[in-house]
Amino acid sequence: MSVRVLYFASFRDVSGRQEEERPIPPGARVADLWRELVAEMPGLAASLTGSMPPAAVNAEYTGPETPLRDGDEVTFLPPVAGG
Amino acid sequence: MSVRVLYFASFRDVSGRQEEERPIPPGARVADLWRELVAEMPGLAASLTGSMPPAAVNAEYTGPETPLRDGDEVTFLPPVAGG
Amino acid sequence: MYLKEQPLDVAALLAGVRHSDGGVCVFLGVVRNENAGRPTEKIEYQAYGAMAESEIGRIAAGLAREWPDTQVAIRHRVGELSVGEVAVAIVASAPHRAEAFAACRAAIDRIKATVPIWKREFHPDGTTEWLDPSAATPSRSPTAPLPR
Amino acid sequence: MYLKEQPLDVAALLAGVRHSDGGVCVFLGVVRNENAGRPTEKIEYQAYGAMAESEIGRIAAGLAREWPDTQVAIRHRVGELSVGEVAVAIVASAPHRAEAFAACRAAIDRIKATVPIWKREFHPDGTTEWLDPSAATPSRSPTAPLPR
Repeated sequence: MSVRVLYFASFRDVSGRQEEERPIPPGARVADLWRELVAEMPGLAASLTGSMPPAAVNAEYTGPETPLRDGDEVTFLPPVAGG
Repeated sequence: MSVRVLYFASFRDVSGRQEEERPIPPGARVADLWRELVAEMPGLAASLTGSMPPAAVNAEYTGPETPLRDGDEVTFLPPVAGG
Repeated sequence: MYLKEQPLDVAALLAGVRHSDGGVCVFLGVVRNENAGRPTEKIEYQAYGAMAESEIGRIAAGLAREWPDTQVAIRHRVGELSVGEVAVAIVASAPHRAEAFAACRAAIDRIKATVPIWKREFHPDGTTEWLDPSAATPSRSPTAPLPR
Repeated sequence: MYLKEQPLDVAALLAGVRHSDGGVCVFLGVVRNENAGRPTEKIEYQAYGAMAESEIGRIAAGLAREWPDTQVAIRHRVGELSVGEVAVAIVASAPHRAEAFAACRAAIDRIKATVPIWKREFHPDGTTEWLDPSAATPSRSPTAPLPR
């Protein structure tokens, strides 16, 4: 089981990648994936105010408890600044 | 002693004129002129809510008690509708 | 000169926005094809020119006092306008958007309230009327149909 | 498509205003020549394209529910923009101005709050930073000067 993780803006700079496939254990939730990423790349959490940035699964905002499914596209969003 | 009276919009339609010279007695005020005009042209007061429409002397808003001077340009304003 | 007899050039007003301004709020008053349920064929804007210029100038000066970081450009059309033409154009720009919106809204509200400009609606049936924004419905002025 | 890689065509958006609409409120977000006291040379807008499209669509649908008489057009630029270029254009039109102003303001506020678009400022000294509107001052990201 795996998900595709997309990185944007400062998270792309910190991770050095635009996207990656990532294996996940059965039952993993969005917050579990975030903790895993931060463990590997502590810079992701550098400018964070809360415990986890806003997250999207398959291009829709979702919460930290959302279960991940095989093939999901997951994104953690640094502070947006459109307009 | 006389003033120049300008007519706009519905007041121009009612009076049938764009402007006119009008003799005024010494000491006449804006409200006196309005009463004289309405006496001649009652249609001017037809759609009026107050006793006198807004008035301008020499292209500036002014009140009914303003004294008129020789050569003043006087206008009574139907409801404005710019924009 | 705030009053124009020719079509208003919105692009030219936008070209005047300063490079230090990030928020631009534009208001355009456009001639509608109907009002209060009656179709409109065209509009005539009549102005007391000298007074309208000085009143708009007074409004612009007031805006500059209240929103000193905001630049406001105002143009108002006079004469006969077709449906879809721009009657009034306001471009308010500021470093940030809140001031731009506030100044733009205040500009059009004040223009409508005090500037000596009048608006005659021409209907397809040949009747006309001077609009009275203070009336619940437009005053049916006693003007006869114009020769067409 | 709300996102555009080419310069936004404001005139084309204005041409889409219905003839039944008399009040048109436009907001343009323009690239400023400075931010928080530091000069800006250019801006990069990066978007999570698919999600940004659907989020703007959701915002547009919400505006249509809240202001049913108002037509709102939204375009957002992505890629590299020079100072003075339009980053976002919103055209809200309605029979009367109050709704046009309210819908236009709500549109830009909501776009800034939730649409996944990010903004990188490039300074003349070669440094860059991703803007964090939630920070009091822009976050000084640790990106090194780019080769010029």
